Formats: sequence, C-alpha cells, structure tokens
Amino acid sequence: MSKSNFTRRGLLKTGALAGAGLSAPTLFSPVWADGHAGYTNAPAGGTVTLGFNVPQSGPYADEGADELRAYELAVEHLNGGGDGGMMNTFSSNALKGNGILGKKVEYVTGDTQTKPDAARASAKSMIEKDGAIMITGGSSSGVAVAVQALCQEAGIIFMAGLTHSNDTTGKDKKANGFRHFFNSYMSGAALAPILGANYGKDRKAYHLTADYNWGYTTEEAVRTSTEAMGWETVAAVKTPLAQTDFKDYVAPVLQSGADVLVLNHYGGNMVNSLTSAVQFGLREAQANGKNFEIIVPLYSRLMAKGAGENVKGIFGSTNWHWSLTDEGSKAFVKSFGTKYGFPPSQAAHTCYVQTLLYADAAERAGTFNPCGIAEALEGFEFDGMGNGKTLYRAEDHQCFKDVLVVKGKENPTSEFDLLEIVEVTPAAQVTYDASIFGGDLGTCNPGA
Amino acid sequence: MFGLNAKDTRLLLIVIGLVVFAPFLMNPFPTDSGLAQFNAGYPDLMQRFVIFGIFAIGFNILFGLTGYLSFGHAAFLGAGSYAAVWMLKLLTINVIPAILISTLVAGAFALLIGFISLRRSGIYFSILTLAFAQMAFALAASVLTPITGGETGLQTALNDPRILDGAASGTGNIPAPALFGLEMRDSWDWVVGGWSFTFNAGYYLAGLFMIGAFYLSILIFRSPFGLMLKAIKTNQTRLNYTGLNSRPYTLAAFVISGMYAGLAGGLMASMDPLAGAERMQWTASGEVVLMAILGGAGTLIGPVLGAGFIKYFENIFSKINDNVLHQWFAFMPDGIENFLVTILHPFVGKGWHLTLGLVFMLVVIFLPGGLVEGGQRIGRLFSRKKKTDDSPNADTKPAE
Amino acid sequence: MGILEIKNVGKRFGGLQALSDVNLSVEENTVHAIIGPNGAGKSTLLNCLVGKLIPDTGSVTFQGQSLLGRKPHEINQMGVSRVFQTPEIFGDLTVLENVMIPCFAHRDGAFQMNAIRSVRHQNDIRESADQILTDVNMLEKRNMHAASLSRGDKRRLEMAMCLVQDPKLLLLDEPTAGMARADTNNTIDLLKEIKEKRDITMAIIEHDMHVVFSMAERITVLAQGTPLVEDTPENIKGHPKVREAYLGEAQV
Amino acid sequence: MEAIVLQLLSGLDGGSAYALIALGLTLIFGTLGVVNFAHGALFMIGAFCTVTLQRILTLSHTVIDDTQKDFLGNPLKVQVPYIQDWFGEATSAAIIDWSVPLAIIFAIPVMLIIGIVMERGLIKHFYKRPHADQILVTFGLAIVLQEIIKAYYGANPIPAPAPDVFKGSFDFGQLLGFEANRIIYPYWRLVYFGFATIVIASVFAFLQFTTFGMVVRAGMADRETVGLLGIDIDKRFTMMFGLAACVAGLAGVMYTPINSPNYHMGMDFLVISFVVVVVGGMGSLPGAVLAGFVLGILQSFASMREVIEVLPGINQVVIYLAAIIILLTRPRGLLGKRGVMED
Repeated sequence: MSKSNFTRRGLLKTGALAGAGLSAPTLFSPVWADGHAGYTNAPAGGTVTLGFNVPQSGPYADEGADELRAYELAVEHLNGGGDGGMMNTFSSNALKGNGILGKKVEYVTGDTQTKPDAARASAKSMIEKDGAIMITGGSSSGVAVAVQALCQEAGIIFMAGLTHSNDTTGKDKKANGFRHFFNSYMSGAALAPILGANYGKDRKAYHLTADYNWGYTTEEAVRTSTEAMGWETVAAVKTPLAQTDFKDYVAPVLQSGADVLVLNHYGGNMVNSLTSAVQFGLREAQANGKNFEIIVPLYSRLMAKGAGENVKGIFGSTNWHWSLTDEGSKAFVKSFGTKYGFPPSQAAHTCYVQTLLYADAAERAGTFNPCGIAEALEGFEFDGMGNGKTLYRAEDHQCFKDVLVVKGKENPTSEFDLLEIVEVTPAAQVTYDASIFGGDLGTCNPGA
Repeated sequence: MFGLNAKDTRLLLIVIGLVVFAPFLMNPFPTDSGLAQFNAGYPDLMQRFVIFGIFAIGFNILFGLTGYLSFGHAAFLGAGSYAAVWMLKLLTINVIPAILISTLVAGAFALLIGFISLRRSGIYFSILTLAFAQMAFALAASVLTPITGGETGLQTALNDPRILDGAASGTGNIPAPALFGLEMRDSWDWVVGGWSFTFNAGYYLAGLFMIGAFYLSILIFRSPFGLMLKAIKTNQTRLNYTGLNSRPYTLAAFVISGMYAGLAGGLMASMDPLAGAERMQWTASGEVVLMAILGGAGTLIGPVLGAGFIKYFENIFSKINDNVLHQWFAFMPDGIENFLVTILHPFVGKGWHLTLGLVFMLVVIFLPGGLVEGGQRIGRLFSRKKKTDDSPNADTKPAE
Repeated sequence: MGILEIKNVGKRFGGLQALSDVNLSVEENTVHAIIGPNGAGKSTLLNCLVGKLIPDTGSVTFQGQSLLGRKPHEINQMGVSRVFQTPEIFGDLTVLENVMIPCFAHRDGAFQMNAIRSVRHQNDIRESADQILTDVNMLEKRNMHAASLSRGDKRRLEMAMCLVQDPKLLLLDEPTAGMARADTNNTIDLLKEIKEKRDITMAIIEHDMHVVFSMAERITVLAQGTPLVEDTPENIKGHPKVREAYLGEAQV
Repeated sequence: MEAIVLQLLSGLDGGSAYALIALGLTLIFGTLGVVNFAHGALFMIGAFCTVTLQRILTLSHTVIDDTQKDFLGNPLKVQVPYIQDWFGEATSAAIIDWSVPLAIIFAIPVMLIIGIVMERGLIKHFYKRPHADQILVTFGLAIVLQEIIKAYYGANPIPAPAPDVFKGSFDFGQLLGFEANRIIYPYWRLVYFGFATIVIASVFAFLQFTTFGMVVRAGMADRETVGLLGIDIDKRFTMMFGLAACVAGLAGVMYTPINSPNYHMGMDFLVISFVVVVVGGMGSLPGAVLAGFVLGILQSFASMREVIEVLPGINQVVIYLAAIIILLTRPRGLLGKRGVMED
C-alpha cells in the first residue's frame, strides 16, 4: 500500500473534489486515492501554485523584498502581463505567456527569517497547506540547504535563490534542487587572475572569515586559487557570525606583515568589517613596499550601499549586475525598472531567472512532475538570461555561466551605481569537476 | 479519574479532546473560502503546536512553580534535537530511540548546567543560564560544525550508517523517520463538502506525548513535590528554616524541565530530521519565556495556549501578503479596498513581528495573568449571566 | 549543662564589634528571654544560632552538638525552629498547604520525590496539619490564602508551622512586635498553652517587657554586644545595672 | 608587545561602548527597579536620529541633467539638496559632512521626549508588577519600535560616515616610541572613547554633586523614605528615565560611523548589555562601567589570532565564560549590593 507523504490541498482547491464531497465522505481515505497523477501536489484545474520563500524579517529583509519583486514580475510575465521581460530574449521559446502548461500561475509567500528552521516551517506550510508545486527563494546557504533537503523529501522542485556556498550543489546537493547562482569556487577562480593582474603575484594575504559553512568554503576557494598563482596566506582568522564590531580582528592586520586583506563576509558582517578595515586606514596603508589592498569575494549591491563610500576601489565578484549590456539583462532591467523605479539586484535577477527556467522546463517536459522537470533542466543549455551562454549541469544541478568581477566605483552617478564591471570571466574558466565537493545527488523524488 | 480531582480531570479531558480533534478545530474554514488563509490544520503547524506546547509546559514547571527564570532553555531543545538526529543517522530511522535518547541527553545537559547555575538565584541565575545557552549556540554554529553541521544544520544523509536498518535504504532517497514503518509524514485526508481535514501520523504521535507531558505536569503541580516548588517561589527563607534544602528541589525541577525541552527537541527532529544551531539562540530561549508569560505562567494550560498563539502568528500572519489582502476585500469598491489594504499592510506579511509585539504589550497591560486570565474573565462574564438567568438551577447543583 | 550553650561568641562587622564574649546557657524546658536596648546585638546573636551568620570566635552547641558551620536547614533538622520578627510564611499558598510543607520536611532531611509517594501518606500528613491548626485556632481558615491573613493570624500560622515539626528549641524573634495589646495577650496565652502541652524550650528575643515578665523563667540582658546580667525576672526587675542600662530609659 | 598595546586599545574602545549602554540600563534599573528590554531599541533610535538628520539635511529637489543617463536610459535626475541652494555648495557639503556630530544636538531633545513619554505612558504602570511582566512589555515595545524603524528605513544598513577630518588613524606607536604604522587607531574611535568617558563622568558628577542627583541616589537606596520626606520622587524618576534614554541615544548617535546603523542593532547589543550589567552587579553604576571595560578588554584579547589558534572558538564565548566565572566567584557581580534582584 502506498501512502502519501504530503497532503495535496492544491487538488482539493480545484473543485474536482467538490463532487467527491457530494458522494459519501470517504472516511480516512488514504491520499494515494488522488495520487494517480503520481507526484506531490499535482495541479488540477486552471491554476498552478508556486511558493516564494524569502527573508521578510531579519537583516536580509531588503534583499528578500527585492527577490519578491522579481518573483511578482516573473509571474506577471508568465501569465502574459507586462512587457514579457526576458521571455523575449530567452533562447528557449517554449513559454507562451499563457501561464505554465496553460495553467495560470498563482503564488504564495512566506518568511524564512534567514533561519533554517523557520524557512522549513514556511516551506512546509506552502507544500502542505497551499499545495505549492515548487519552492524558490532564500538569501543564505543555510536556508537553501535546509529547504532543498525538505523539497527532496516532499517531492517538490526547489529552485535556489541567493546561495553562494559550495555545499548547496556540492556536499549537500539533492536531485530535486537546482541552483542558478554562482558559488565560492567560481568566485575564487574568477577573482584570482584579476587580482594577479592588478596587485601582482607576490602578495601576502590575511583572511577574515565568517565562522560558518559559507565562510569556510569561500575562504578555501579564494585561498586555493590565489595560492596557486603565488600568493602567500599569512593568516586566516575566524570571526563570529554575530560579530558587529570587527575592530578586534582588523586592528592586528597591519602588524602581521600582510599586504592584502580578504574579507570572507557577507551581508551585515561584510558592511561592518569593511567599514572597520577602512577606518583602520587599510585602504591607504602601505605594506611590504606596496599599496595595501582589501578584497571582498562576494559583492552585493545592497550591501555595497550599506557600506557607502568604503567600497570604492575594492575588488569582488558578483553573479550579475544591472549595468550588463546584453539583450537579456537590458530587457530585465527595463521591465523591473519601469515597474519599481530602481534597478534590480543580483538576488532579484537570479530569482526571476529561476522562475522562468522552471516554467520553461515544465513546458518542455509537458508535465509538472518533478522528475520530468528535473530531466528537462539537467544538461539544459540556454542563453539570453544575462551572463551569456549557460549550462545547467546534470551532475550537480549547478549553473555554469560567466562570472562578473567588479570593483567599487570611484564616482557613482546615483545611489544604484556603486559597482563597475572589471571583467566578465567566461564560464569555461570557472568550471570545475562535479565530483570535487563530494555529496550524492540521489534520485529524483516525485513524492506520492 | 487518573488520580486527579474533578477539576483537573476535566482540564485533562479538554486537552485530550483538543489534541484529538485539532484537525477539525484548526480547519474551521472551507478550503476554497478566502478565510482558508487562517486555517492552521496542516501537519507541520499542528506538530509545532504540540511540540512547542511540550516545551512550554516543561519550562513552566521550572518558571511557573519555582519562579526561577531560565533564559537558556533553548539549549536543551537544541541538545535534544542534535541527539535525535544523530540517533536517526547512526542507529535506526525508527523514532523511538531518538526520542528517548534526546530526552536523556537533554536531562544530563540540564543536570550539569542546573548544578552550576542554581548556585545563584534571581537575575544572576537567569544570566548564568543565558551564558551557558549562548556558549552552546556559538560553539554549535562554528567550531563544533563537524558534530552539529554548523549553521546549515545537521541532517540525515543517504550514506548514513544506521546500524539497525541501514541496509533497507538504497532507493536513492533518504528514508523518512518512522514509527515501526509508519512514516511520520504519512497523512490521510477526509473531505467533507468544502472542508478537508488532514490526519497526520507524526502529529498524533507528538500529540500523544503532549497529553502524557500535560498529565505529568498536572501530577507534579498537585503533588507534595509541586507544593515544595511553589513554596520555593513564595518564600525561600521560610523553606530553609523549615529544614528543607531547596537546591535538590530546584535542581530536580530544572532537570525535569530540561528533559521536557529535550523531548520537544527529539520530537521536532523526528517529525523533520533537521537540527539547526539557531534553535539554541537566546531568541529561541526568549520565545519560550514569552509563551509561558503570554499564556499565563504558573497555570497548567497557559503555556500551551501561549505556545499555540505565538506559533500561529509566526506561521499564519507571515504568509498574508498584499495579494491575499486584495482578494479578501475584492468585493468592495476599489477605493475602500485599497484603503483597507494600505491600513492592514504594515501588520501582516513581513510586518507580523510588529503585530506580535503589539499583542505582547496589550496582553501584559490588560491581562496580567496572560491569556488564561482573559479566558477566566470571559468565563466569569458568562457564569454571571448564567446565574441571573437560571439561578434556581445553579443552586440545586452540588458545589464541587 | 543546658540544651543550648553559647560560649565566648564574638562577631565583628567591619569596624563594629556586634558581639563580644557572649556566654549563655539555656536550660531544657524553660522559657529564656534575651532583652536589651536597640543595637545590643540581639538579632546578631539569633542569626549566629540559626546558621545565618557564623561567629568569629566562640562556640554554639545544641544538645552537645556544635551548630557552627551548619546551614539553616540542617540546624532546623536538629530540632531548632525559628519565628521571625515579621512572619515568614508562604504567602501564595493556603494556610493548610503552609502547614503541610513542614510536615513533609522529614527530620532525616533527605530529598524525596514526594510526587510518587502514596496518597495514604498524604492523608496522615493532612491529619497532623489539621490537628495543629486546631491547636492554634485556625482550622476554619485552612483554605484561605496565607497572604490575606491578619498579622496576628500570620504569626499564629508561623508558630503552627514551627510546632508541627515538634521542635526541641523554639527561637522567637520579637513575636509580638507591632501587635496591638489584645493580640499581644492572645499570643502570650498561646505561647503559655504551647509550653504547658509540650516539652519545649523557648528562647525569646523581646522588646516588650510585658511579654517578657509574664512568660520568661530566665532573662539575659544584653548591652553593647555583651551579656550584662542573667537572672530570674524578679531579680532582673530590681537589678540596678539593668535599670541603668535599659529600664531607666524605657520606663515600663 | 605592539600587538598587546593595540589589543588593549581596542578593548578599551569596545569596553566604552558596553559601559555606555550598560550605564543607562543600570540607571533605569537602579532608580525605577524596571528591567528594560527596550533599552537596546533606544540605542537604535539614537542611531537613527543621525540617519533622520542626514535625510533632513539632504532633502532635495530634482534637477534633470540631459548630459547623463540613468539605468533605464532616460536623462539622469540629479538630487540637489535644498541647503545647497541656501548656503552654497561648500558650506552645505560641510554641514552634511558634520551631520553625525550635529545629530547630538538633534538627538538630545528627541531622546528626552521619547524617554519621558515611554516612562509616563507605559513604564510607570509596571513599577509594582513582577519583573517577568516588565520584561514582556518592554520586549514587546522593543519589537514594535524596531519594526517601525524597519518599515520606514528598511532592513539594510545605512551608512553614516564621520566628518572627513576624523577619517584616518592616529599613530600611537610613534607617540610611545615604537616604529611608525605599528600601533595606529582610527580617530573616530578615539573620539567615541573620549565621548563615552565624558558622558560617563558627567552622569556620575550629576548624581554626586547636584541636589537632584542626591535625591535620586537616596531614592535608589530607599524609595519609601524619600517619599516620606515630601519629595516628589516620581517626577525625578521620570527625568531619570529621560536621562537614561538620552545616554542610550547619544551612544547610538556617535556609534553610527563605527557600524552603519540598521534596525536590529539594538537587539544585537541587548543581550551583551544585560550581561555587562549583571556582571557589574545589579543596580551598581560603577559596577556597570567596570564590567563594561573588563569584558571589552577580555573580548579583545580573546579575538587575537594567537589566542584563537590555541583555543578555537574562545572569541565566540569569552564574554559568557567570564560572566559565569565572575558570578560564581562573586555572587552579586563585581560591585553588586546584597538583596537586589535575587528573588
């Protein structure tokens, strides 16, 4: 006897069961009775529900709000509203602007609070209560890994939002989870040549690393790729995630003999550590007869805004930036900017693209069955979504595309114009072997 | 019945009834109606209600009876969760060992922390417990990553050894925690008219534990041991001059309460095999304090109500977005619709924290005894009415 | 050899010599009063007896066993009970519960998970609690909240809580402080009654000469931390040193 | 040696921030007997006074610049602050540059009013209520206050830089005879340290040498007796709350260049400030200050690379570990009094 793992309210919502209600109520009918579709939350009727699980409270709430804007825009475009955005530049032409597989797209939202527990609770309520067929969003790797595992269990597709740790498609990868965003390894690989070219191959680096999983993988990636070209790592100090003032960690840097400071920090940590580093004069300082330099491996425009003038001239990498001039990016910036009055962030971009990619895969597979969608996404090559030609690699469900190396702009013209693109590192240069981070994809789980 | 007096028996029966019929009570609105947003009868939230209920009941045994305000109780919840997930990884996917071990581990942890912290009382005790819990949190999220999975949390994996039943897996999917083959996530739906009610295996297992936990807490409240604990809260000086050393009593209460937290953590991991460090953070400890005070500290049922209330807000209010608001008020003229949406917007969705903060303030200002006092006031209102309505009847009834 | 022997006790707080060279012997089954002007060291002495303070010098023995270094609850377990100047009771609990708690506190002092003990045993305890409440005339108030009692009733309740443990020595710290004359007389009667019914030794610290002279069999006068004189009430009344140090100013 | 001097400086700097926040918390607890979980929120509001002033100073009108394009390709709209029209470019730039110090003047009345309104409107009803109720109501208030700020200013940090003259660092090493550039410390952090010292000293002087302060100190010791003397202690306590709110707010104003303010910065400081207050001894002002510096310095030394290498994770827990050890060896904290908050 097969039983359901998750209830499918989505089906009930459609009225198909209104008839069932009229006949004698089937007491304790195990849900497999309506499991004929063969997968969790199979949409019946004219709508399909997507779950947008983003941080709405806590320090990443603004990033979450931007993600939500992107999702709303994507839903509008999928349902045929607005100017169509990237649907017009997307290399696959499966999407017609009539929803997904002819079903109108609806969505529910939830608050991850940037805590794995809360994110899972929120995702579960979307699956169990609202009948969501796909969950997407999030602004931290901890949340992404936790929700991805949940979706695997439940038989739901997870399209990761902003998550940069190698683990998401490495050690913790799952067959039902997909990541468009780049990762620590790619940051390191893209940054190293640029750093070498600008700062020379004889440098001594001092790492400050946020003391949690993402910090570890980022430090390792940057260390490996910079050491490969001749840099020496003087020290790597772990800083508590909850740290607000980094003076204790920044103060000894100059004495250490290092001439580069790498801040493996994100979000509030990055804003505060960079502010401290600049206060301690590191940006102007001289060491070993060279100019002292600061590097922030993962940039985000929202955080750059928080750090204000301190980002000027500081190198880092980013997944996407609104100043890209390819057709896809231009179309997206135009429809987002017209609707909301400011340019989208990289988190918004990744979330928008993920939604479109999911819808497109469903169209091409001709089903909402997660296994069908996974098959359609695996090894899928596309273009026209920013970042040039992109591959969704089958082995680890990681996207491979161009990575941007950026620098804090010296003379910004507006409050959005904070980063300038230094180099677009081609995908080939950041591609790695899928097996190096371990982990086991498992098999796709359709639930039911 | 059950060795309880009539009043307590009634309370226990009410709690049993609430747990058994929760799938109906929590889903009062037809699935298709606009108010379905307020339905809470889905497995995850119902599980959370009873699990946090257990946590709050346990906390109340310490705080409600002895008055010792622990600000680090989440550490035991976290320790229990980690222990449970490790059991699921190493031993068997069956939840029974996980739940037992998590309770014991939390108990041992509580014994250690309690033994040290109970050397002080009042706020000094609170800060000691807070310090221990914050240390546990900070270390679990960073240097203990190999044991705890760090910030990402500890999860089950495909290649876990699972000594007892590891051979069984191999389907490419991680087995779900189960009770002798009954998976915790198994659910049955019952559809009646526009309503749909979900009965979830994990919920009923957790519910069973909560009823047991509640029954035990009534026994403790009514026992001489409970009397001693109340005496500690009221007047420790007198207790000492009565020949009693209060320390073993407070320590016992602390350990019992820590074991309740461990049980809650174990159940949480059994329902959903993940244990994250943020379960130990001070905000999580603060949450259970708020649950107890909000519901009514020192009352039997209060903490359960408080737990349900806060979890309801967190899970239901946070999901109401502008879209939903527009749907509700769609029948009104556009101007009024937009006006109402604008008014409500700050309080729902991402503003759920604001509403929660306001509720805390209102409850504590107007109902010093928490939600239980609110219930009593309403009850009194009705009973007064009843008396005037049918006083002859009331008089003939034997007094309890 | 008295039931309570205090030898050469001294206690110093910073620059203040609170007690010096106190020698005192309380005979079994007597009522012994300790009087003295404010600041004479009466309370300090009492606190040294019950384990709240540890004297710097000297020794305190009860039935031949030293009390020094023992905690209050241990001293209580040896058979010493204390009544406070302001009654220390369990305000949030009912009168009956207040009396039940000392019943549970067994002389062996072992911590027991009383939760799992039989109901029958609880009934025994309830009986002895009822008995002592009858003795102090409070049976009809057994279900009242202790905090809502009058001051006199609180005092009575506190005594009941001490007596239910059948102490060998009862220490009373100004048992009539702040009472109206009628209440004071009631308390004196109660104490006398207790004394008649039981084998009990009482040590009373008191301000009110009326109480002292109507009850005490021996009186020690304390002045500036040291005993001035110890004698029977009759002799104390006429003692010139006492008049000078104490009664002269109080004019009873 | 240089490392130790530097870490000591850093510790004193961190300690001054702890001490300043803990001082206000202790003032409220000592005078009013209220456990104020909203104190962190007051610190945060102080910081947002700076942001608000910044916003007011940069209130702008739009000028369309055809020579530049915005991100959508339309002509760039340049925001021109009104004060630029009034005072000219140089003066207005200087005013905006100095907005953090100017915010002190702005924050004092604002914080006083917030503090007094809070005390009269809410806190005074909770003097006689159990500490648990006080915690719940002030915690609720803290959430409400920070959510209001979040609704208006967003969750992202907002930069509020120090005036240009305070950028850069002071070379302590050369002063002490070390090599150049070995022991340097940012000017603004030194300003903050000096500011904290002055505020702490003024609060002590105020309580020590004014009649108002004497009455309040007497009230801290024995509220009823002071009431019996016919002094309206309530009014003075209200002022005390306003003063404490001011101290917290000013700490927040001056803190903004150190860390960009965000809406949850108060909560970040809340736990640590309670630990500081309790380690110092509940109700003891010198205790709070002493504990602030002790814990700040310990934290600083525990963050040294050499220390972390020997004891991994020590930087995460040192403050709590110190708190436990101090409370176990000194039952009432460093300088606490008997019987305060022990039941």
